[in-house]
Parts: sequence; C-alpha cells; structure tokens
Amino acid sequence: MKALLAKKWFGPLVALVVVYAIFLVLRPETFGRAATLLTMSQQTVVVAIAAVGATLVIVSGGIDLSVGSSVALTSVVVAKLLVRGHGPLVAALGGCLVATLCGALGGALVARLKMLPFIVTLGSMSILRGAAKGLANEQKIDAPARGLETLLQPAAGSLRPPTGVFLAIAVAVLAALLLSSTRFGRHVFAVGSNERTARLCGVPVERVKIGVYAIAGLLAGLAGVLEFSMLTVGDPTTAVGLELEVIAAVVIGGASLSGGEGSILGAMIGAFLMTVIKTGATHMGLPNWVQEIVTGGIILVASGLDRLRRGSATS
Amino acid sequence: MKALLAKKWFGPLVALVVVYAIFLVLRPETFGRAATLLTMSQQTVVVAIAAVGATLVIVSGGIDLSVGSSVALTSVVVAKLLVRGHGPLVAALGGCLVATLCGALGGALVARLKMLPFIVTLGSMSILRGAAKGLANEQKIDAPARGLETLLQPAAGSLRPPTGVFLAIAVAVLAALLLSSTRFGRHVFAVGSNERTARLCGVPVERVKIGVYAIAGLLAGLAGVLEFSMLTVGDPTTAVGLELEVIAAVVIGGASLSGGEGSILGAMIGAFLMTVIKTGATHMGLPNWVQEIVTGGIILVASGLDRLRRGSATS
Amino acid sequence: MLVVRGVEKHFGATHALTGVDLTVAAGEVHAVLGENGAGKSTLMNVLCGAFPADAGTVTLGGARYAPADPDAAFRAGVAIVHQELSLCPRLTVEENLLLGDESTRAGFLDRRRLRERAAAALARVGSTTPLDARALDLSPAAQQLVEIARALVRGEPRLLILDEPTSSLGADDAERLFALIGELSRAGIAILYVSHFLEEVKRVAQRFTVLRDGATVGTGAVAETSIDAMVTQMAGRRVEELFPRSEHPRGEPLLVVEALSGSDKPLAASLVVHRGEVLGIAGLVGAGRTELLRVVFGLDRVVSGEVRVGAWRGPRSPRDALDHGVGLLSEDRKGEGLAQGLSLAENLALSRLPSFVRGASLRATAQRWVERLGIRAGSVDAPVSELSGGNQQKVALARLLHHDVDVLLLDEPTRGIDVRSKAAIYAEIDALARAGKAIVLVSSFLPELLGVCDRVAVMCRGRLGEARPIAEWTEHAILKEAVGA
Amino acid sequence: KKSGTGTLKIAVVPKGTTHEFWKAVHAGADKAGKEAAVEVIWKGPLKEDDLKQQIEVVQSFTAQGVNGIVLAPLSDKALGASVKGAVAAKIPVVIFDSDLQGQDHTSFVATDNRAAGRLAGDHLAKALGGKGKVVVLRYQEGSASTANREEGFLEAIKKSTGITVVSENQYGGATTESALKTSENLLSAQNAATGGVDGIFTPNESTTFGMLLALQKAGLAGKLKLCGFDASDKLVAALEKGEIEALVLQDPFKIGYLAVKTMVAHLRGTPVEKRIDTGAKLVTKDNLSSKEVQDVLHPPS
Ligand SMILES: Nc1ncnc2c1ncn2[C@@H]1O[C@H](COP(=O)(O)OP(=O)(O)OP(=O)(O)O)[C@@H](O)[C@H]1O
Ligand SMILES: Nc1ncnc2c1ncn2[C@@H]1O[C@H](COP(=O)(O)OP(=O)(O)OP(=O)(O)O)[C@@H](O)[C@H]1O
Ligand SMILES: [Mg+2]
Ligand SMILES: [Mg+2]
Repeated sequence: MKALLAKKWFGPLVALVVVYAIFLVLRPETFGRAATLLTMSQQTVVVAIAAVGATLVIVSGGIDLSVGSSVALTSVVVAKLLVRGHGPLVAALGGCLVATLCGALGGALVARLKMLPFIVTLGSMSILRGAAKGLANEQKIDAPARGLETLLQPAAGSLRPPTGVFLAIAVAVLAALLLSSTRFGRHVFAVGSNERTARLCGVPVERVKIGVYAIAGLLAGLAGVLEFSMLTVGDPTTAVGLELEVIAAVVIGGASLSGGEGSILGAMIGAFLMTVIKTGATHMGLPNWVQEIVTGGIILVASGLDRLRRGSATS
Repeated sequence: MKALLAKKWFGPLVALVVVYAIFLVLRPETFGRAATLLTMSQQTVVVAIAAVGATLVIVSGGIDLSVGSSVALTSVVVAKLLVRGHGPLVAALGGCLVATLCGALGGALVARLKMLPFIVTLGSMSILRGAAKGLANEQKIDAPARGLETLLQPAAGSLRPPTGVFLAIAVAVLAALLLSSTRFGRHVFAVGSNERTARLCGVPVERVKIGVYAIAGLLAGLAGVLEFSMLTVGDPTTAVGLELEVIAAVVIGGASLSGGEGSILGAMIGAFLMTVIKTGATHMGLPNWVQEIVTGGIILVASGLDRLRRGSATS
Repeated sequence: MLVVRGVEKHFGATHALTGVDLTVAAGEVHAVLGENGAGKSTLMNVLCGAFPADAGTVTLGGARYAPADPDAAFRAGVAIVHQELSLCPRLTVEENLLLGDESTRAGFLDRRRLRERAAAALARVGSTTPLDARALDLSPAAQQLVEIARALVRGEPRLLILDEPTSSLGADDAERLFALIGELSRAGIAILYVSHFLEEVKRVAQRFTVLRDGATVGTGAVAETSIDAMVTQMAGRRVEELFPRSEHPRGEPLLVVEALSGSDKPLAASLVVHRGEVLGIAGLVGAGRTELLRVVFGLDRVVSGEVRVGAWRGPRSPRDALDHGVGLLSEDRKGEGLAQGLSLAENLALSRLPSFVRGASLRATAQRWVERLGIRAGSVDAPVSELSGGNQQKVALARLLHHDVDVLLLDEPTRGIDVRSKAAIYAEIDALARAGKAIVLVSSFLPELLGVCDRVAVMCRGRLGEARPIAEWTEHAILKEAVGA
Repeated sequence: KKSGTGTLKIAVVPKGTTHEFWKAVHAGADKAGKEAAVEVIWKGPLKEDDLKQQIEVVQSFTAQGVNGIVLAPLSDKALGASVKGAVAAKIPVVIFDSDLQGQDHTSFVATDNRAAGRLAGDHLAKALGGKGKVVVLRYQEGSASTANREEGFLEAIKKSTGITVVSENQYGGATTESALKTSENLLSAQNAATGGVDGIFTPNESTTFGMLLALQKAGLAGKLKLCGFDASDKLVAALEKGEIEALVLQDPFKIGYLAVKTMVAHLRGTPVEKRIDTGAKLVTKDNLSSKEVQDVLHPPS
C-alpha cells in the first residue's frame, strides 16, 4: 500500500478516477455508455503512442518538440504511398521508416554535436512540417485507405475496440518492459539522471541517446499511421500542437523534465485523463471556452493535490 | 576580442548577420529598403517583449507556456475596456494588471506549492485562453483604438519607428540592467543555477520566483497591449503558439533550459533572427513550405555551428 | 555559548538524530565525531537552519535559538561550510561568495565594494582563485576554499560550523585552514569541527563529542583522550589494526602506461603496475593525478601515448576499458561518481547490467554489498542522495568491486569515510591485491599511501616521477618531491 | 435510442467557433432550433480548423447518441468515416458549408464556393480595367472551401490577358495576426508602394482583415483594389470608406438556419432535397445599403 502511494503515477490515477466519476455522476445516461468509453480509448491512441516515445526521451533528459510534425509527415507519406498503389503494409512501414530516420538524425545531432534537444527538435519540427506540406503539395492527400482505416474504426455497432487500441496497449507494455527490465532501459534512466555518471560506468551515452530518439521517431511514425487511419487522408496540417499535449501527458504522469524520472503507465494515465476531460466537457455541453478553463483547472488541481500529498508524506 | 567570442549571444549575432547579408544579396531591391527594416522591427516587438520576460523565467530555471494565452487575454481586456469607454491608458494598464496578476498567481503555485513550472503554465495557458474566449464571447472584439493603434503604426510614409519599437528597446535595456546590476538579478541567476545553494545562502527563493513570474506576466501584458495595437481588435484566438516562438528566441539567444544561463541581448537577437528569416523568405517568394524548411534549417545550422565553435574553443 | 539538548530529527522512517546533547563554549574548537551516517551532517544542518529539528532545544548565547531558515541563522551569527560542495556552478566566484548578502548602492550592485569584500574573504583563507572564474571550472579544492571564504564574508560569525572541510583540501591549504581556525578561536568564535581525520582533530580541537546512531554517546577533552579511545567510542567497540597488510606476491605486469599525455595533464606519464600490487600516486592538489587516471580510463582526451592491459591497447572509451577489466573510482562522487536521483541498487549495478534486468536480483546484489561494506542505508531502493556522504562513497566503491575489474584506479577512495570503514576498505584493497588485481591508489592522505601501497610514485605539475618501493619513502621525501624540490 | 425526454437533440458542428462567419451560422441554427422546438448543441473543434478534433467531436456526439448531426466538414474525405459511423448508429447527418464525399449524408446545404470565387475574379478584372498585377493571399493549406474560392478567382481573373498574377503561393494562416504579418511582407516584397500591385484577393475573413490592416499601415488602403470574402463591422466600414473594393458575402445566417431546418424536416419524416444552395452576393460600396445586402449583414434573430 505504501509502495503504491509512493508511485509517481498514483496521483494522476486518483485524478483520473475522480474526474471520471464526476462526469459519470453528472451525465450517467451518455457518459456511462460503453460506446463512450470505446470512443475515448480510440481518441487517446495517437497521443498515447506518441507519449510512449516522449517518455523515453524525457527520461533520458531530452525533449521532443517535433512529434506533431512527424505525425503529419507520416500521414502524408502513407497517403502518398497508397496513392502510388502500394499495399497498406508497405505504406505503413514506409511512413514509420521516414519518421524513424528523422528521429535518429535528430538524435545524432543531440548526441554527437551535443546540441540542445530543445533546439534540435524545434528545428526539425519546422523542417518536417515544411516537408509534409511540400510533399503533399500543400493539400490534403486523398488516398484509398485499403484497410488501414480499420485500425482506428470499430466495426459499426460493435463494441470491440479496434486494432489500434490493442496496438497502443502492446506498445506501452513493451516500452514499460524495455525501460524497467532491460539494460538499455536502465541506461536511459542513468543518462537522464546524471550523464557523467553514466559515462563513467561505461554506458554508451551517445548510442543510448540516438536509440531513444530513433524509438521516439518510430513511435511518432506509428502514431502518424494511426492518425492517417483516423483521418483517411494525408493531412500536412494535422497534429499542430500535439507536442505540447504529449509532453503534458508525460509530465502529468509523473516524469521530470530534468530527466531520470518518468513512467510509461503514468504517461498513459495522463493521456487518458486529458481525453476524459475533453469528452466529458462535450457531453456536458460546455462551450469550448468553459472546457478550456476546466481542462486547465483540472491539470492544476490534480498536480497541485499530488504535490501536497507528497509534501506531507516526506516531511 | 576573446571575451566577445565567449559571449553566449555572439553565435546568434553572427547567424543574424550572415542570414541578413544573404537575403540582402539575393533581394537587394526589396529586402534592402529601410521600410523593410522598419516592418521587421515592428513585427518583432511583440515576441521581443514577451521574450524579455521569458528570459527571466528561463534563467530562474522555469518555463512559461502561458505567454500566448496571456497576450490574447490582454488584447481582449484592452478591447473590452475601450468599448466600455475607458481611455487608452486605463485600458492598457488594465490589460497589464490582469496579465501581471495571472503571472504572479502562477508564480505563487510554482514557488509555494513547488509545482513544476511546465505544468502550472500549461494549466494557465489553457485557463487564460478559455477566459479570453469567454470574455470576448468567442468573437473578435471591435474596439475604438483611441490612439493605441499608433503604438505599432508609423505615421504613413515616415521612416521613424513607432513608439512600440522604442518601448521594446527600453524594456530590454531595463531588464538587462535588472539582471546584471541588481541584487534581484543575481538572485535570479542563483536560483536557476542551484536552488538549494541559493536557499542555503539566504536568498529568498520563493519571493524571487514569484517576482520573476509576475514580471513575465507584466511583460506578456505589455506584449498583449502591443498585439492589440497591431490588430486593433481584441482577438481571443491570437498568438496561439507564441510561447514556442518566444522560448525559441530565448534559447537561440544562448539561454539554457536548465536555468542559470541566458541573456536579454541574446534573446533579442534570437527574436529578430526569426523575423528576418520569415520576411526574407517571403521576399524571395518562397512557398510557405520551403520557408518552414529554411527556418528550421537555419535554426539547426546556426546553433550547430555555435556548438562546433565553442567545442573547438574549449578543447 | 551553544547548548544543544535532546535534539531529534527524522526523515520519514529514518531516525537520523535520536537525542543529541552538545555544549560548546565561546572560543572553543569542538570536534563532532561519529561514523558514517551517525548524524553529524544532519545536526549541522539543523543548527544552520537548513531544516527544523523535530524535538529538543538549542540555545545560543543564552537565548533560545531555532532558525526558521538559513538567512535567520546567518543573522543570528551562525555560519556553515557544508560537507558536500554546493556552489552555484554557473556563477562566478565573486557572485557565489556574496550570494544572499550583496552590497548595493541606490538599489544597484556596488561592484567595487563587492569585489573588495570578495577579495578580502578569499585572501583570508589563502585562495588565489580569480574572482571572475566560474565555479564549475574550479577544482574541488578551490571550490572548498571558496565555500570556507563564504562563511566568513558576512563578517565574523559567533559560531562557525565546518563539516569535513579538509576532505578535498591538500596539505598546504589544510595547514592554512588550521591557522585560520586558531586565529578565529582566539577571537572568541566557537567552532564546530566535523572530521574523520582524528590526527587533525587532535591538532585543532580542544573538546569533542561523539555521536552514534544519532545520539550523543560521549564527550571529553581532546588532550586527555587517545585516538584509539575516540575510535572505540565511535564504533562502540575496539577497532583492530588500521592498516592490515598481508603478503601479496607481485605477479606479471598487468597495466602498462607508456608516455601518456592528455590535453593539459599528464605529460608523458609512464608506469607499470603488476598483478598483486598496490601502486600509490602522491602529489599536491592540481598536480594532475586525477587527470592521469581519467586519461588511462578513456574518459579524457588522449593526445599521445598508449595504455596496455594484456592484449588490449587503449585508451578508447570507458566502456572499452571496463570491458577489459579497468575501472575508475571518481573523486567527485556528487557530480560524477553517483547518479543522485537513482537508487542505491541501480547505482551499484550500473556498470554491469545484464541484458535483462530483474529488480529482485539487483536488490539482492545490493543487499550483499551493503552488508559486506557496512553501508548504512534505509533501503536499497531509496535514492542514493539520501545517504550520508561517507556511505555514498562506499556505494561508489562497491560498484567497482561488484564489477570485478582487474585494474582498479582509485581516486581518493576514502574521502569522507570513517576510521572503522577505512580499515575495512584497506583490508579490502589488501585482499584484492592478494587475489592478483592491480591497484592504482591516488590519495592526498600520506599515512594511507605509506600504510597501504607497495610502491609509490609522486606527481608534480603533470609529470609522473619514478615509482619506488615503499620502504624507500618517508612522508618528508614524498612532500619534497611533490613540491618539485 | 432516442432519448426519452421527447425534444430532439441536434448537434451542430462548425469548422471553428470564433470567426464572425460561424457566429452568424450559430445564430441561424439557434433560430431554426427555436422555431422547431428542438435542442441545438453547438460544438466545434477547440482550435480553429483542427481536423482531428472535429472528427473527435463527431465521434463523441455519436457515442453520446444525439438525434441528428449537422456538420461543416473540414475535409471532404476525412469526415467520411465518422459520418458513416453516425449513420450506422442511426443518427442522420446533414452536411453544410463544405461538401463531403459519399452518399451517407442526408443533404448538403452550402454556397457554391467556386462560383463565389469567380464572382470576385470577374469583378476585380472589371475594376482593374482588364490589366494590372494581382496578388492572391491564400488562407491555409488543405482548406477545401477557401481553396475552391481561390481556384474560382484565378480561373476568372486569368481570362483577362492583361492581368498577371504576381504571387499566389503565400498562405495567411489561421489567425488575423499571421495574415497581417504575411501581408506586410508580401506587400513590401512586391513593391506595392511603388505600383507593384494593383489588385488583391483574399478568400476569407481573417485574411481579408489582415490584408486590410497591412494596407492601412502602409498607407495603401484605397489605392489598391482589395477583393475580400465575408463580413465584419470593420470590413464593412472599410468597404464604405472605399478601402475595400468588394466583399463576397455568403449568407451564414441562412446557411445555419437552413441546415438545421433540413435536419428537423428529415427527422420528422418530411423528404428533403439532396442539395440546397444558399447563394453568394458580391457587395460593393454601391449596393451596400440595399435591403438584401443589409438583411445578410444584420440577420433577423
Ligand atoms: N534527506 C534525507 N532523507 C532521508 N534520510 C537522510 C537524509 N539525509 C540524511 N539521511 C540519513 O540520516 C542519517 C544521518 O546522515 P548524516 O548525513 O547526518 O550522517 P553523517 O554523520 O554526516 O555521516 P558522514 O560521515 O558519512 O557524512 C543517515 O542514515 C542518512 O541516510
Ligand atoms: N581549470 C579547470 N577546469 C575544469 N576542471 C578543472 C580545472 N582544474 C582542475 N579541474 C578538475 O579538478 C580536479 C582536480 O584537478 P587535478 O587533477 O589537477 O588535481 P589532482 O592532482 O587530482 O589533485 P586532487 O585529487 O587532490 O584534487 C580534476 O577533476 C580536474 O579535472
Ligand atoms: Mg556528513
Ligand atoms: Mg584529484
């Protein structure tokens, strides 16, 4: 029990449960329906998968601002490949490949040239967005989805979550295992916690960093494939501002932006919490501006309470 | 000379000069005109003033994501006050007051509850945006500008920069003095460099933090007044994404997101550099997507070269 | 002057102080002794207002003393030099010295006055560090001097607390510090002095108090107590020989360094260390001993020269060195040696993780080392930052032992470690040598070098002298060569 | 699963919520709702023009089980699946403002954007006397309705051989602020002050207003012929002063009104037409005070 309380993700979990319960009480007929839960889980998938990558990056002491652009670029690449007549698998892999390469390249700048992650990913955020627009000829690309759309669309009327949801869960579980139970994962924590110590202990710091950014790229790519599956068009202007949403999910989930701390489970809870707030507000029929105030308020209250709780636990 | 080379803002300055020169060579007829320079300085004012506040925050080891929302809220408050028949001064002061209070409140959460600046300002970003939309009834507010518009509009045909430009310069000079030549300024650096030590040395850490966020709020408010002066309407949806632009200017100018480092001059250079890139690209007639790629590329190259230069200087 | 009665302090479940009594008179140098984790630093932190006591009373000069924060303590006349280096890394020496007490005129900083005050304080402790140097560019010794100067910059305190001030100082600087302490105590200032060097305590202190497990277990006059008796009080039992030394026959050469030069130091250093041998390297602070080890280990850039261990030719990278059985213990445990945010168990296993990590086995391993080295830790899962300084040092050492390297490069391995644990570590080193390992020991503590090493070489301004058998060295001979005479 | 309370719940999903255009649509929708005694829920994406959020809003309404959805899709393709999902859940959908591919929706209520763009093009060509240099400041990448207007405009303007389009690849972006900055740079890059530009086309409210501000700042307002889209108080005032040559007005109030009316009719079993055109008007200083224009500008609410 005490171990549970000490977990970083415990606070956000409580916030999630409380917020969920409140909406359930306020709108039992609509918010309580299974279809709503299904829709929410679908809507969380893109942020969640991107947040898994961002957790790795943040734990390693970095930050990734390019994830929104990367998602957009991937959706365009996938659409382009489908238009050219390639199969869905080729298109999806092609999209992921591009995103992974971009991630690894950014990682190389961070690791080898010791450039600041903030600046590198700020630059690539702009470059990838431009590339997406250029590649798409400044338009949304209409592509035959060839089955890719089913990744995030349940069979009409059915309550079985679509493949994308399971994919996100699988990615999260794998990444959590990677972080907690492999040498690479421990190295990521070590690099984020104290890079000099890591180097002293023979951790291949540069390779770890490049690896982290490449994985984040890959996952941004996967998120992009799912974004395409949701939009069914390649949209170069999509996912603007996604980076903040993703970082917020990770930080709400207990990660520290100075590195060395963070959990996949926490990030998933953070991502879901934000979807719940958004959906709940829609169900309540709140105008957008009220919704924004409520969202901000919940973020503040949730993490403020978390602070108070931990403060009282330690002193 | 060597002292100059060691300055954090030297690299960005070189980048600025080079980029400027390139555009000058490529488009001498239009880019070289005094009017262009004037337009660019006007367009930089809002970002520059906000960046002064952000420099303080970042030097103190924090971050401020709420600046865009704060600017929008201020522009709405100013418009509202003008519509109600108040004079331009009252309106401007009212706007600044609201922004300052919001900043100080956020600062209090950071300082007293020890909440993460990222989360606090993420929350207030959402709350202030919602408040702006609500206050404005989700519309642009048409207001009689009563002379406020002249802050950022030169007398037609004249090449004398408008008041706003001088205001920005004055703000930057004052803030630079504050940082370098007052006790408060030193304390800001100390808190950002090592908060525990600062506390052990008797620095009033909480008061410093609250002060920093309040000043940042005030300056965001001032930026909002100028934004209003530029748009002549109170626009609750304006300045979305401004926070990233502002942080980018500060970081390009040599600040470190881990705190304890940064310069006002650097941030100003960073802000101007971005305007130059944007303007130059338009003058070249480059499509938007090429512009975005070029912008990102310049950010990468500028700070990459800076890294290489410093790397070779130290080893 | 200072009277402490029944002070208690706990961190969560850890009871750091369980009842401390202490009395210090004006003008007295009072040593606070105790093993690692006994609660010495915690007590000092309570006294300087870093955190409040949970129970007990403190009076200072007859008045009730319970500072709300460090600033209040300063104003009450209590100044402290903390055990762990704690300057603001990116600020200059001058900015660090006057932090929190800047002189201003008309609201602006009075630069002339600031520089004068800073320069005076530095001169007082005998530091020659330039005022404009950034703290992060200074050696630990220079930083330590700045910290001592900082305690005096606000004028004479009534009570000065020094928590292991000499642990990173060289002999010269330490001498100057002792002279300063004498001067201050003659001026009527009370001084609390924490140190694991009992010879030092003998020299500077008049009275002492011993803490064990967070409680006072004894107090007395230094002149009337032998070092052995102090140690016995600290440990709660007698401690056998400090430098256990067994026969460890010298084997074939294992580590061979040839004409190795770094970017600044060392300059063409050559040495050979055999299996079963402990090679000591002596020298003044700044001589480049640390750099020598770092270059050998592949952490710093090599300009020329070569390192060989068996068939391996280096140096290339720390990973490579570790893979070929060479390990380094860093002298900077806070900044480099340990990742403060990670747990004891994670720190301990960091250099030797299996491809798949099982938390349970990490913890079991850590538990073994905790017992073997007598590390005092609440839990192996707690962040290593919660350990006392000496116990952190043991964790860093344990990592090297756990990695089971053949060549151990030890940079100040016993910094901040209590006498009993020192003996244990020396025994450990002895056992390693017997097992055929090669050990390079860098230390500024001459008795340690003379007591443990088989051969000793002296380094002076980047140049490494010839390594000669221990029998040919005396303290005097080492010092003479170290200053380059 | 109609909710038991009896009143029909109709969700209206616009492309954004803060542009004046959508305010008028909202008013029209509300009026229709009041007349028909149904509940109108107005909910757009949080950020203007965010496709993904719009999809999420539609999905959310579907999951919630409203009686009908009235939607202005941000993409003619991407909303297809969500609309299919809604229809499969027995929730009919009326599309308005911009078209949607496929046959799932009940009806389409909108202006013909391409024709509206042509209207502006023909007028500007005439106003320029068939010769001169023209700039198009586009709205945003991937926005179909404005792209149609831009294409319609270009189609019409290019019929006059004396007219050259000197710039048509710049985008003003979603807000007035970004449009203003781009306009300023565009004007100075094209030497507008010294006769480098004669006419300008902007395809929506934010680009028109941004361009107007830029012209006013440069002292060029009224000297160049600006043909814009949509209306706001400031734009109308500028039209009166002659700073704007012409505005193409859709009738947003009517669009919102008809869209909801159509949905209600369908839900109550009355057959509705597949395509309902709401028309567009070209407004200049001359016909500004006419009744039909005033009706569009100040809809009865
Ligand atoms: N912040 C903290 N949180 C939890 N436990 C702590 C904290 N600081 C100290 N402790 C614990 O308190 C006890 C006393 O530590 P302290 O630092 O006072 O020892 P010390 O006598 O100074 O030892 P050393 O000689 O090694 O410096 C130790 O068991 C330590 O682990
Ligand atoms: N100017 C400097 N800039 C950065 N680091 C420095 C500088 N001078 C010294 N150091 C660091 O300080 C530490 C001690 O310096 P050095 O190696 O010269 O001394 P040493 O002979 O090892 O003495 P000791 O170990 O007693 O401090 C090393 O880690 C070195 O890298
Ligand atoms: Mg201690
Ligand atoms: Mg050393």
